[in-house]
Amino acid sequence: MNLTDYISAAPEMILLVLICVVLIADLFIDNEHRVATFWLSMAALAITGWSILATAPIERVVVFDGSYVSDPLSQILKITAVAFVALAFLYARDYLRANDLHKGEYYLLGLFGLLGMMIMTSANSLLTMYLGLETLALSLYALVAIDRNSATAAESAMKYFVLGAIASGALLYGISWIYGVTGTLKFDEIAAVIAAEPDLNNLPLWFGLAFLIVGIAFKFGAVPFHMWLPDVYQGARTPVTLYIASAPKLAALAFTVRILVDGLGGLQDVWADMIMVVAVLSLLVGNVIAIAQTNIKRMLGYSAIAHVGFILLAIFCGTDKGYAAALFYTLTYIVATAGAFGIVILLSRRGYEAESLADFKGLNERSPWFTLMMMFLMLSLTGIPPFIGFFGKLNVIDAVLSSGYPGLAVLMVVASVVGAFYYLRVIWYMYFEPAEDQAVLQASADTRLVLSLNGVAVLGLGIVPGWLWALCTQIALSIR
Amino acid sequence: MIGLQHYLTLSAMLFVLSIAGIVINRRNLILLLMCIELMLLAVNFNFIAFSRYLGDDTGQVFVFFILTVAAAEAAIGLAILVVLFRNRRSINVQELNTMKG
Amino acid sequence: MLFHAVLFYLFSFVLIGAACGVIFSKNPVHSIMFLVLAFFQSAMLWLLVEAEFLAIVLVLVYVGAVMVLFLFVVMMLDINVEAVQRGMTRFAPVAIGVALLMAFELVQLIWLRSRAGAPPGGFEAYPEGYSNTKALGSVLYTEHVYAFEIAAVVLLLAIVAAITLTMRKRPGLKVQNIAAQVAVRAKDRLRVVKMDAEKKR
Amino acid sequence: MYSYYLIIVLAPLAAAIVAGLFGRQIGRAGSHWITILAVGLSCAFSCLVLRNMFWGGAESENISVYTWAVTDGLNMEVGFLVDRLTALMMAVVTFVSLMVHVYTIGYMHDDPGYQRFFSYISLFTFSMLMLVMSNNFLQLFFGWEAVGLMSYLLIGFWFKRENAIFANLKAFLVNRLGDFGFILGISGIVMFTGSLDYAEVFARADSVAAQNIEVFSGTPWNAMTVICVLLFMGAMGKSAQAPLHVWLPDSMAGPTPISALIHAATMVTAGIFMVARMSPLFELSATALAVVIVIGAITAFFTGLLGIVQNDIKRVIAYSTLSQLGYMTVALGASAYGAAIFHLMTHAFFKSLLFLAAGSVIIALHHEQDIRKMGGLRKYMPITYWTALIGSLALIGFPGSSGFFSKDLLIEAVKESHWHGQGAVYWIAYLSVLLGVFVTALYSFRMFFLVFHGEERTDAKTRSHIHESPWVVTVPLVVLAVPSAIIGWITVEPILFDGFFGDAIVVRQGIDVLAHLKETIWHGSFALFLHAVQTPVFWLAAAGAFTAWFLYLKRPDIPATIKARFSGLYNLLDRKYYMDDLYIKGFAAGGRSIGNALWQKGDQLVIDGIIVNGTANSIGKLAGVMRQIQTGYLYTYAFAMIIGLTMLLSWLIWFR
Amino acid sequence: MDFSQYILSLLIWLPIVGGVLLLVIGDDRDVNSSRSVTMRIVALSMSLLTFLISVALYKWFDNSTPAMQFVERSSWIPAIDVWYYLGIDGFSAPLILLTTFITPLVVLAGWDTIKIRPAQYFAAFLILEGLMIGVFSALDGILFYVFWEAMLVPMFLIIGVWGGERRIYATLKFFLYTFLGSVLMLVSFIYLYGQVGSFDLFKFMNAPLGMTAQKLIFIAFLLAFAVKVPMWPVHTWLPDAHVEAPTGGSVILAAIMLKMGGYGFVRLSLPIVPDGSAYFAGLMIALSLIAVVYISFVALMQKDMKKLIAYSSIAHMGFVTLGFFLLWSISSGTGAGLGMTGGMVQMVSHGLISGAMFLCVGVLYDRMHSRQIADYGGVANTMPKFAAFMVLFAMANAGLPGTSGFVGEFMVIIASFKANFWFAFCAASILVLGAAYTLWMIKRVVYGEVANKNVAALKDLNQREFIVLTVLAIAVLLIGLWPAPLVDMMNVTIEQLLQQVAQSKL
Repeated sequence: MNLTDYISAAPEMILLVLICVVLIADLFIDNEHRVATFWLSMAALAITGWSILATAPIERVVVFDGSYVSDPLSQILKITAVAFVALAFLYARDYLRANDLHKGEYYLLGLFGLLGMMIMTSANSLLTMYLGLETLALSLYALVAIDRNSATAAESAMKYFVLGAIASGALLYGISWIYGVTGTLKFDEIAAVIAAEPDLNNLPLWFGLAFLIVGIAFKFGAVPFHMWLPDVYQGARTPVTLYIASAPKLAALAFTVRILVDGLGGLQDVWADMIMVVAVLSLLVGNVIAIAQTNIKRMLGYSAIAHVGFILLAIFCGTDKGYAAALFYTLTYIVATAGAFGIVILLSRRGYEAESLADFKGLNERSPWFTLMMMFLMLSLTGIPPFIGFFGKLNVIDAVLSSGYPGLAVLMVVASVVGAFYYLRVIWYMYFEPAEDQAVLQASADTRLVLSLNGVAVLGLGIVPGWLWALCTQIALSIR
Repeated sequence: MIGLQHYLTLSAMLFVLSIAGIVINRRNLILLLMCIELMLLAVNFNFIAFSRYLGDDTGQVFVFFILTVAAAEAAIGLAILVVLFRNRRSINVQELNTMKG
Repeated sequence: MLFHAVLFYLFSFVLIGAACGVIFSKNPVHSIMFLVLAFFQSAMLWLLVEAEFLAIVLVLVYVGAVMVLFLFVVMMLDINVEAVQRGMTRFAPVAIGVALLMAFELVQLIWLRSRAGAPPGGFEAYPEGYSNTKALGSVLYTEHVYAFEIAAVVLLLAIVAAITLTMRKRPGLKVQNIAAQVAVRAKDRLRVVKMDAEKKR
Repeated sequence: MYSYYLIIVLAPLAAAIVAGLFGRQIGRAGSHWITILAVGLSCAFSCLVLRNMFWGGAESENISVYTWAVTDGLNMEVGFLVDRLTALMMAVVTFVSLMVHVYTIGYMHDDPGYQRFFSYISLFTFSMLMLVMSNNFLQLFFGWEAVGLMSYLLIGFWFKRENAIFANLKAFLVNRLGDFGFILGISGIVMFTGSLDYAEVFARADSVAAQNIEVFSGTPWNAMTVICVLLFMGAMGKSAQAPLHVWLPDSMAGPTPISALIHAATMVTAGIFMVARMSPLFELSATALAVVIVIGAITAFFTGLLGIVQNDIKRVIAYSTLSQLGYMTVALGASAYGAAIFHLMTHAFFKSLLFLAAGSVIIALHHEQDIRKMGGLRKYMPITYWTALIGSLALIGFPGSSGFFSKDLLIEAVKESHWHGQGAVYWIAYLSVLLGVFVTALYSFRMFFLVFHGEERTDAKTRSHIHESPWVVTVPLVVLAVPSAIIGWITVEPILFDGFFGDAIVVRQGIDVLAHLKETIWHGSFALFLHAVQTPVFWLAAAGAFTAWFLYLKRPDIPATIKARFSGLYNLLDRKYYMDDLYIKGFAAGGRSIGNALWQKGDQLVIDGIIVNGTANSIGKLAGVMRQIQTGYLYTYAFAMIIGLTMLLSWLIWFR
Repeated sequence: MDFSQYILSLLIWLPIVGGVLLLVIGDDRDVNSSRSVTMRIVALSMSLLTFLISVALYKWFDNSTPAMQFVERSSWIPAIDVWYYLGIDGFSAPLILLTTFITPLVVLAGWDTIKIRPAQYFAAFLILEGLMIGVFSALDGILFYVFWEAMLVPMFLIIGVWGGERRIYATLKFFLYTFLGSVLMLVSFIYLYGQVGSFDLFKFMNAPLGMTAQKLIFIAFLLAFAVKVPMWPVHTWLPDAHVEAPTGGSVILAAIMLKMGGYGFVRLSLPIVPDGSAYFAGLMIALSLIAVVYISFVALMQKDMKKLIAYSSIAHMGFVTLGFFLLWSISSGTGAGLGMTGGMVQMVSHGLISGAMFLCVGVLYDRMHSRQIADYGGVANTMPKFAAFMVLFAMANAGLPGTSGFVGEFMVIIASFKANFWFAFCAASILVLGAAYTLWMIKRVVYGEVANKNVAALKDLNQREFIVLTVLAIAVLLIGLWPAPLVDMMNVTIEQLLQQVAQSKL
């Protein structure tokens, strides 16, 4: 226990302190000036972000008796998570204000969730991981239910909660088996034990692994552990959905990489098969069911399931290329999905939740610019070049092919063609249908600006994807 | 001798029972929350058994944290339950299906 | 050691029975009571393996706090027991089948396919003068201090979340402001207005 | 001479463009003057070229104008091969064309599409010249198709008339059927010789004839035979040989001048010209020539029969044209290319004369074409009458007329031909051409008598307006009547027997029937004239003319009796051997129903319905079904997770 | 100024920038307001400027070398060795010229007939133009794919926003069909990348590949290109897309987008997987011939003019694939190159002719709002100028010598005769069938008595339409009468490709 321990973990601590500051400050802010909480939270995020950058280690640092790890992967995930939480806050602000939900708690719970994510990304033991996961999960449960007057929100929160609890029960059960077999909870030690005893009686370990995969798949929302996801995406208020849809995917990625690669890398041939099955199912089920959706949030939920299929397939490869692709894909996917939810938020007005796909009809007449942005986002999600989503898919397919699975690659691309239909349907509604509602979209200047940037980003990143790809590759090389 | 296997078996039975409880129950949500508690209890058994078997205290520390988290979880779960009940006047699992498809 | 075994089986059977009771009893209050029973049995079983600290914590924290919370909620919500008639889902048989399959697999794992060198015997006893509480305490604040801190965060989060979700200010609610009442002065209550005499039309 | 050739070809083109694009600006007179001047220029230069060839002893010239494209070693050029064959054709084409241009001024006088018409016929002249002057197959095909296009446009000139636009479509499509074979033939030539240029191709012809091609695997056919038959398919289309003759009678729906120009004198003889031009190839394949001769014979005789039952004045002449084209084809098949070309030339004169005369009658009767409603026109239209008589006499081969020389010698040539031995082919050919003479005389004079003699069946109102046509109509008649009458006398010897064509036409040694004739029966044109009465041809023609006189002037009631007695035969002829039905109800309707089946069943039902939309719909349905799994009930969700978990565990414990 | 080094980039990006500019200018509800007029003028001048630049490209293009010209190469995504790598040879140059030639005409054709959001309409076309030129000049697999796919988006919008009644069905079908086809190409690219470590097309061409790999890659390429061409039986998107698209959309679709497929075959399939191509050549020829014969029959029965032209496009594009895949059936001497030249010429010519035909139908549609043949009859009476153009283009479509339609067909038929008599037999059937469906339509639409009141009220071509059709007519005739300049552009490139293909990779 020494000072470096604390310096390494400074971002988490700083964030915790700032959360407390916001928490207390919020008590003294009355409803008219609630926006101060927003700015405070943003400031907290800024400081946290700065601290992450400031404490960025050159190499992997493990502190707190092996509980905490700080490495490039955690850095990138943390900084991105901070950015996306900030984005979510920004998009949420006007909406919350318009819908009488503008309470400090949204930001507070969001910050708590961020803390959970940061803990997860830096976890080096199953214990820390579990606690981080719970921190995140509990925040999310509460966030989903934050609109206390909404029956659907409460319903989805309840579903999320119960299923989440089952998943974490399964996860714990798996952890207990891993612990029982290897005698330790720390990833590097687990890896060492597995490496040291290649003929270790494997079945208990495998069973533990299977239970862990349930936890992972649940967190990602992969089939058949995905069922919470559409309901939660739909039931939660849109800013909450935005929050859930973006940053936690990063945490889930960290969760997966830490456990499966850092910890159980030695069992790759076992988990790869399981991950593959789950991923392929996600790909198919997500894309197919999404076609039948009429609610945009629910549709994006199923789309998320399909995209998770891609991420998991990248991880399935078990190569540096695969991890890099997974990271790249996750980063680029959440850019697009956050933007898409941002547009959904933009469309909503006081007392009117623009959730139905039909609400997008004739958007081009109302706001050509944001329609264009939405089209960019949808195309990016579809994987049409030159939007960034394409390069995500490109990398994943590259990884899968170079691991020698051409059949999977074909399956992936065919699934994306199926998936293209429902993204195109959004474009279709926006451009080809007449508007039913002529109201002009209203948003504050900063939201407009950021939303525009978000939309342009999927194009801009697509035009210059090289640096991001290089970064991801570099990070992937540092894993393990 | 009563040893690791016995405890593990007990834990497994509890675990399966709790899962079955969640799946087959369609009465009220509180029961689900209780099943979850039961499930965590099963996990705790596992940890304690392994901890004793390995002679390593970490497992018991883990149980300690699980208890903490479980308490927090229960609090939030019940809070959601209350919110749900206020909106719906019901906590019947059967009626919890406004979102589907 | 036979006594040990007898106790184990006794507690186990009660535990399993209580768990079944939790699941199958119609009245939620009964379920909670069964759950309390299950916790007590667990605590006993933990004591059998010399995990005293956790056994005590389980009773104190769980039975003392969490279960009571459950009870509160059940009472508060005043759930209509009769309204819930059919207790099982349609596919309960399948579900039970799946559960049994899983149980079978786990039992297979534990008894037949587990680590070859696992001694069939019981756990090694702790040495003389060993304090379970002390041992846990010593690692909790050193080795696991980070986790401990996070646990604190989780609890704080639980508070915030629970308050967020359940505390509501009703718009029409009238609340006494004691400080204001005490600090009030006469002139705040009574205002003397000077008026001109009323003019005649 | 190069610039002359260019002017010959381009002058009509330029005139056509001017008259076509700027017709409104230059007016009616402007457009006819410019086109007539251009064609006149062309004609003059063509005659000059011919004169140089004939008397000046000019050598044939093979000139490349420009390179169309070169790729993969295949040189595709546009160029002129001007030899005596070409020169003769050029002169005939431009001369007839010039006459028709002049005639058109009168005939189309009131038509709103006046300028367009002049533009078309001028453009046609250009196309025809490109065809005959070509020195390679590519340009030949260009001209071939271009005259087809002009034919299409001119038949459909009165595009409001349903029969006209039906006829032009039919003409184009039937021609295309022939071209289908033609282009395959050209492809075959390229395959075996690697060149499109006549000279090179002819130089390599022997090597081609030595090769085989397996169209059906296992049965090697002589390459030259295949190529020539395919090329001849083109000729069958263009020169309306059976069974591709069906378009020509219908094409009479177009204005009469073009019937004269295109469908009698020039375009339809392109096929004959082509085969003559390809004589170095055809000579190498006896089989191909046998095909040619048989097709020609069938056409010559059977289409002639049809002429007897027609009542439309132009259709009678059209069937006569078919029959005469058959004659030429027979001559080609007998390797008497010179005879064919000679007949082509005389036919061009007298047939265009007949058409123009018919046109003159038609104008006089205000576009009445039914010969049953004519009669006794002789006294109203003397010039027309006399010129028509000259034309008819030439057609039946009346001794001394141009037709006499060409037809008589043609028949002699067929008779003396040894190419095909004395088998069936020979007899079919010979009997056809011989009996054809009778038939020709019969229908020609039937028409002639019905139109100009006998009772006047025109109605009174029309009759009061009948008068001789204006000079622009009659002058061409007269000008054409002159060569129709006398050209045989001066040209028969040089063309047929003095080796006029030189290298242009190649006939294998030993089967050169014209050379044989020269040795056996040729003693000068006058001698031939004197011997005319000794030939069966004369008597058959006379019998035909007499029959016509008897049936249609003397006893006009008999034809009706015959018609009633032999109604089966009559119907067969009246329905043109049901060939039209075969094409329209068979091929056209068949094609449409195939199209419909492929479209409705193939495209819409199988590919689009089942495969494409079927997949899309089944994915949609699958989505509908799969979303049912998402019941909304918590226990289902949990159950899904448990099943997933159990599956993983089961796989691990038993399958791994 | 020597901008020849950047000419390709200029050609690609100038129209795209122009399109963005148009979006910035935006729409005005008043069609005659100064903003609308400015917008249109910008659109036209951008497309004309692009055309002028491409003329310079033609001037500088060196016919004598098979090497890539105007090469631009700079690193784009170094991590996976992707380059911004442009260059053209005899295959791409004519198609680029075709693209830049057609686009101004399309802009003109939509000048004032587009009433809904014209700025977006023109912007879509300009962006599309840039992307299409990109496809024709990209020499890097990813760059190629990026342009290839991105192209779908503007087209999707063009059909969807400005299309006819069933536009949504048509445009979705178009998009999904082509998307499905091309994703497998992407997989192949990535596989090849795995083999050579770069997306450079030339490295792909030099990659040693086993037979199985070649076959699979060929199938993947085939799907992508066959859908685009389109070949039977993956052609059914085309009639729908053509029919529902606005005139400009149909023109671009027929004139240029279909050429992508043919271009893909010569640029990718043949050189990268020569043995795979050889293995499937028979299949390709069979499919091409089915396209020619089967589709011609189908075209015969169409009641909708656009559909008829669409089917005729499929049949004519059959010649392209036929020409490209004949080379293995031709043992020696002239033929292989002829077929390939024929295919290339046919692409260019079909671009002009089908574009012109669609413009003609568009002219009618703008006046009558019907594409049904049955609604017309005797158009020549009221629109003589139009009728002249229509007949001219119909004749070109029927492959009349002297028009561009003949050149390619002629070469391909000659080459196919060399391969096999029956190939030529089926191919030459287009002479009859093509004339049948085209001229039958002409008969029913153009000729005859005035069919109804609407036809009687038709106005002849206005000046704008006249210019557009005249320009196309000149091009059609020019290529028909003197194809040498076009053919010369690609001769050496084709020779080189033939040598390349002749060397087995096994």
